[in-house]
Amino acid sequence: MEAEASRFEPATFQVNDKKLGMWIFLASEVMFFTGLIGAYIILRWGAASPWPVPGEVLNVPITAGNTFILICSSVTMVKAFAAIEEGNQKMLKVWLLATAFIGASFVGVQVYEYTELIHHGFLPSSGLYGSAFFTMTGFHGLHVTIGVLCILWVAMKAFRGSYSQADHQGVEIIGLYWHFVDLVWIILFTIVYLI
Amino acid sequence: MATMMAEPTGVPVRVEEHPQSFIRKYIFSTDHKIIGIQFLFTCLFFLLIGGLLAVMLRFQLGFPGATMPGGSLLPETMAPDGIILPEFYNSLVTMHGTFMVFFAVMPLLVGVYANYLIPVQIGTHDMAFPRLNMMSYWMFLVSGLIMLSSFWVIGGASASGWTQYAPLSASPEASGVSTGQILWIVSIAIFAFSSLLGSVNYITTIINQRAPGMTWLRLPLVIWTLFITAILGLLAIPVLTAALIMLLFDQTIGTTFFLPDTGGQPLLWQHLFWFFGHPEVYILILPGMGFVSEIIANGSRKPIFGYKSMVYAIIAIAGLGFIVWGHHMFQSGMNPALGMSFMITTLIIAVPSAIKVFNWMGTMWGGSIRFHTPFLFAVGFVMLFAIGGFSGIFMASSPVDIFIHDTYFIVAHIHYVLFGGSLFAIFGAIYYWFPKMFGRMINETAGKIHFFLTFVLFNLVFFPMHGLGMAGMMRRIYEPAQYEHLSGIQDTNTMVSWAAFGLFASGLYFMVLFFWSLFKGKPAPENPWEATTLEWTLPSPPMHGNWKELPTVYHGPYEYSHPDMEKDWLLQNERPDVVSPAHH
Amino acid sequence: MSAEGKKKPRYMAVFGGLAALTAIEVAVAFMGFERRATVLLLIGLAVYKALLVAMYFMHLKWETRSLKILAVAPLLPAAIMVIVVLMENF
Amino acid sequence: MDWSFPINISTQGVGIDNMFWLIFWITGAAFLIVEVGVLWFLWKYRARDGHKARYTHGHLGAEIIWTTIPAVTMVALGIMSGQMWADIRSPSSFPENALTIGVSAKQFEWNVTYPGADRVLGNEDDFTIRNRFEFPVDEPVIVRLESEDVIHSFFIPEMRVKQDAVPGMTIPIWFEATQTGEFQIACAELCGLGHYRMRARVVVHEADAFNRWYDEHTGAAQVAAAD
Ligand code: HEA
Ligand code: HEA
Ligand code: CUA
Ligand SMILES: [Cu+2]
Repeated sequence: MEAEASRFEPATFQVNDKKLGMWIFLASEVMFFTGLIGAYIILRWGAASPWPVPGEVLNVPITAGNTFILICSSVTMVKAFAAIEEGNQKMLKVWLLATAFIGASFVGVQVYEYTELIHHGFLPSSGLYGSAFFTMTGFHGLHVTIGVLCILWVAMKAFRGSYSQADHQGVEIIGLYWHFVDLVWIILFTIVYLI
Repeated sequence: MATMMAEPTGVPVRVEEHPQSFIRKYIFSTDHKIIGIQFLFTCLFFLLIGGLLAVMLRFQLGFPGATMPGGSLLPETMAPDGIILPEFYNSLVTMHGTFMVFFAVMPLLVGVYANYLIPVQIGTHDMAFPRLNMMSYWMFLVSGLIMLSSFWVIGGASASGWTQYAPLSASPEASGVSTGQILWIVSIAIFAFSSLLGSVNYITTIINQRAPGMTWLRLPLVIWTLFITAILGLLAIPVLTAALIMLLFDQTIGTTFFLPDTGGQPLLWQHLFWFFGHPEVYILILPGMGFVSEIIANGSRKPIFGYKSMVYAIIAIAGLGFIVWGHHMFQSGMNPALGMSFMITTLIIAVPSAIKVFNWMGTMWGGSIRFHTPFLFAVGFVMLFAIGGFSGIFMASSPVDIFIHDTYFIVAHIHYVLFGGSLFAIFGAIYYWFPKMFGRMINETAGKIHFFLTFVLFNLVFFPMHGLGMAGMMRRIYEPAQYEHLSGIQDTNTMVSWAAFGLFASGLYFMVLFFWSLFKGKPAPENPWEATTLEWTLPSPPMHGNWKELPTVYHGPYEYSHPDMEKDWLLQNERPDVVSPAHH
Repeated sequence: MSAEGKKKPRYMAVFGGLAALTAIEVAVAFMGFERRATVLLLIGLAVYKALLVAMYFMHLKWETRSLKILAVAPLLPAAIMVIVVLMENF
Repeated sequence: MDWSFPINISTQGVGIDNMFWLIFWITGAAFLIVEVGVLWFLWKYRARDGHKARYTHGHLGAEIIWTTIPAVTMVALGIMSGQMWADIRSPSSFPENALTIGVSAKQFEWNVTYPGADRVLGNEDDFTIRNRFEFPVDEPVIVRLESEDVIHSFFIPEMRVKQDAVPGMTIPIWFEATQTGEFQIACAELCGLGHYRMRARVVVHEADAFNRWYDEHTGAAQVAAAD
């Protein structure tokens, strides 16, 4: 990575390897979620029998709260990034830990939601809606979980003092991933819970 | 000669000089060249497996119900007394397609050559993410071994075709395979992740790590094809992953995405699969086209004809590749109106393909052709890929496809494009870059024998399949002769099978030649083919880190027979005025 | 890529916007508007929220044009896939 | 050795076969250009002493020619094929009042349901025969394809008919035979263990013979009563 400052030609994107790599990875994530969400749209559109009303099956208020939680975690993440941009090591650590904690709470609420639903007899095997609901939100939850682990890893490195005002790509790219996962949730929440 | 050109570029050297342990150097290596070589050996092993499966299924087709020599070594559940069972035949077809597509040809093109060639052709020290690269290899190996192991689980390996059409693939009751089916899905999901890591790496590296002066329109065509291929993989493969997850859940936890009883749509699987599948077949041909462009320019001693239109054609093929997937579904019950649009887009793909074929011919025109082994394979590619492309036109016309869909006409097409195309390109690439990779030459005469054997036997195996398809012989049929309309084809099938055994034997001959050359071949010079791209400025094999000082690039990739020069090739980091200023 | 010359984004304002929009969404969903209007409105709101996240939190607003293109490019094949398959049911 | 189409006994098959041969001649011409061209160049431009390759990066005119000719050919082919496709498959191409027969596939047999005396499919007097599909010559027939388990494909080579039978869907196709005789349905989509032997008898009758056969199955008495 030291080398790239002096490369003169490849100016196409003007971003470093890691950040470019993350954006490219996110492009593939878009296609992955398109596969899942697209399948949901297609199945629902083509369904012969009436589709269950989400509000009657799912607990929308709790999830709306959970959506709010995830948005909060995006803010704390971006705050962490803003902190290290100003060289503020202390706030970097605080905001990172806050993000990991809030992210973990999101997963916690989701687990609670799942247990409740399963308790009420709504399962992955409960027809197309159950299939799609658990697959989509489950894989989103998996992404959040991985994100939390990565943020903890970044936080650990922050405690070791690995980041500085000049060099904090690690914070930036985990942030990109985290916001992307948030973004997917925004779409999922609308499509799965509200429409 | 490279030193003549050296200009201070101010790039810090990243070459690691300190000695590494054997394990770090050859097993858990992060050096792109070692990883490429690891891929090469693994893929050739899987190619051998795929070939072995083909030979077994050809045995059944050539000699239905006969005892297969050595077949008694197989377990009762596959071939009691050496006689292949119908359920085992289905597994053979499925796993043959799977191994060839996912574990032999695709990683041979991308895993081996993207890894090996990208850094040395664009002029950098290594991949952007060497550790991800290593992970990509190990995940690939694991996925391949999982796939292989599925032969030995209860119920045997997956038997629903490499296309895994649901609901057959989603319900163990229907296919009789459960564990093997799950292993298939898991294995391909891991494979998909491995190739995702690869794609991210290749794209980033090509965008960000090009040597000074290596502008987009100076990139060797191999790099262009690998770049576009990586993009195709990046966008197409995740859709397969998503579909695989749904299929896995249908199998295991009771979801019903593809099961019609509760409203699931079997055709949804086909749409998702082919949305991936058609870009996938272009993943399987584009890098081959890159190798061929490279080798044909080299053999003809001419700049590639129409470099820019070659680049546009690559991009056009890839772009169109995303909107033609429905041509696999003309007879699937898909809305006929969609069939119409898919037919038009499919036919249009012939246009950029035509550009490529005719530009290769244009490159040979007026050349001064040297018939080295890689060049022979490249010419073989052009001749055979064209035939495969032509049969594609028949199938693209949806009314004609009504009859030939799911017949051996398709099987002929598959093999003309994938073997006559991709695999010939791969053989060409192996011969061409072997000296660079291993520092030894492959004997030219021995290589040419391999070429002629393969070329002749290939056509004997696969050309008659067009005829079998026209006669109406269906794919994936264990015992065709029981149909009235197929009563007359056994002779052809037997002949094809003999030729297929010969083709496999020519593969074994290549294997011997390969290993013999690895240890006993003549030592290779730096630039044995007198080629022009950057890797030929490096020693054979190149050292760890490739360059002490990065090269500077002055012009396009194929400056052969420059009129101002005595020698007929000009490396990308040479300037004609510096090399031979006083020629006039 | 450090913050030279770029105005500091007002993250808290964006946050407020996102939270408010979420509340509006839930309200819209349960208002009992005409079905089609509800769906269109909800999709519009979701897209707007997604844009906010991408533009401000992911800093797309301050990136080069080519990176912006890279970020939206996959939406094209994604849209093609979903729309074409939806046409099955017409 | 049998390397060509089986006989064609359907009206649609004529167009399909002609289209095949049309593409055969077009691609055949392209085949000759490519293969002969390559071999000729290999001979003509083989390396010889004192001969240097021509230094050229391309020729725009030539490239335009070999882009437009295939483009025009392909669009023409697309329009012709599209027309034919619509004539075979589009909903508006289906003949009215045609005899409608239900075919339901399952591992590994074909169940053929005839509409009974009233010639309307989907009511009481329908009757089903396993692995036997009989219909009259010179009269359009509509087949409503269904499947009970996995995907199968309804293939009668001599009729140039092939259509997947998908569980959960009812897919109509139509065709008209021009010749009587006995043929076979073959299953053309991998459907499991018995895929290779999933076949059924097809009998194309003269109109009278078909009616006689049909009456036998519906019970001639019933028919007489209706008269
Ligand atoms: C490397 C892989 C590869 C490549 C490159 C292609 C290339 C093409 N394929 Fe193929 N295809 C497969 C691999 C590939 N295919 C596989 C594996 C399957 C089977 C999957 C399965 O079911 O298991 C398949 C199946 C398949 C089908 C489905 C058939 C069916 O199941 O009924 C169709 C239908 O349209 C098709 C069409 C085409 C076309 C039009 C091209 C075009 O891109 C070809 C274009 C090239 C040329 C036309 C030649 C060069 C052009 C000229 C020299 C110019 C002059 C030409 C003319 C005037 C015609 N392919
Ligand atoms: C790249 C792809 C590829 C390749 C190379 C091949 C190679 C061969 N294929 Fe196949 N084939 C497919 C892809 C491929 N195939 C696919 C996708 C299908 C569809 C599957 C499905 O329907 O689901 C198919 C289906 C298929 C069928 C149809 C089966 C059926 O429908 O019932 C048949 C039948 O003859 C067949 C035969 C053969 C034969 C005889 C070879 C021979 O060419 C094999 C010759 C042997 C070799 C090429 C290996 C030689 C070994 C080496 C070179 C090793 C060297 C090793 C070292 C140096 C270490 N193949
Ligand atoms: Cu039924 Cu194959
Ligand atoms: Cu295709």
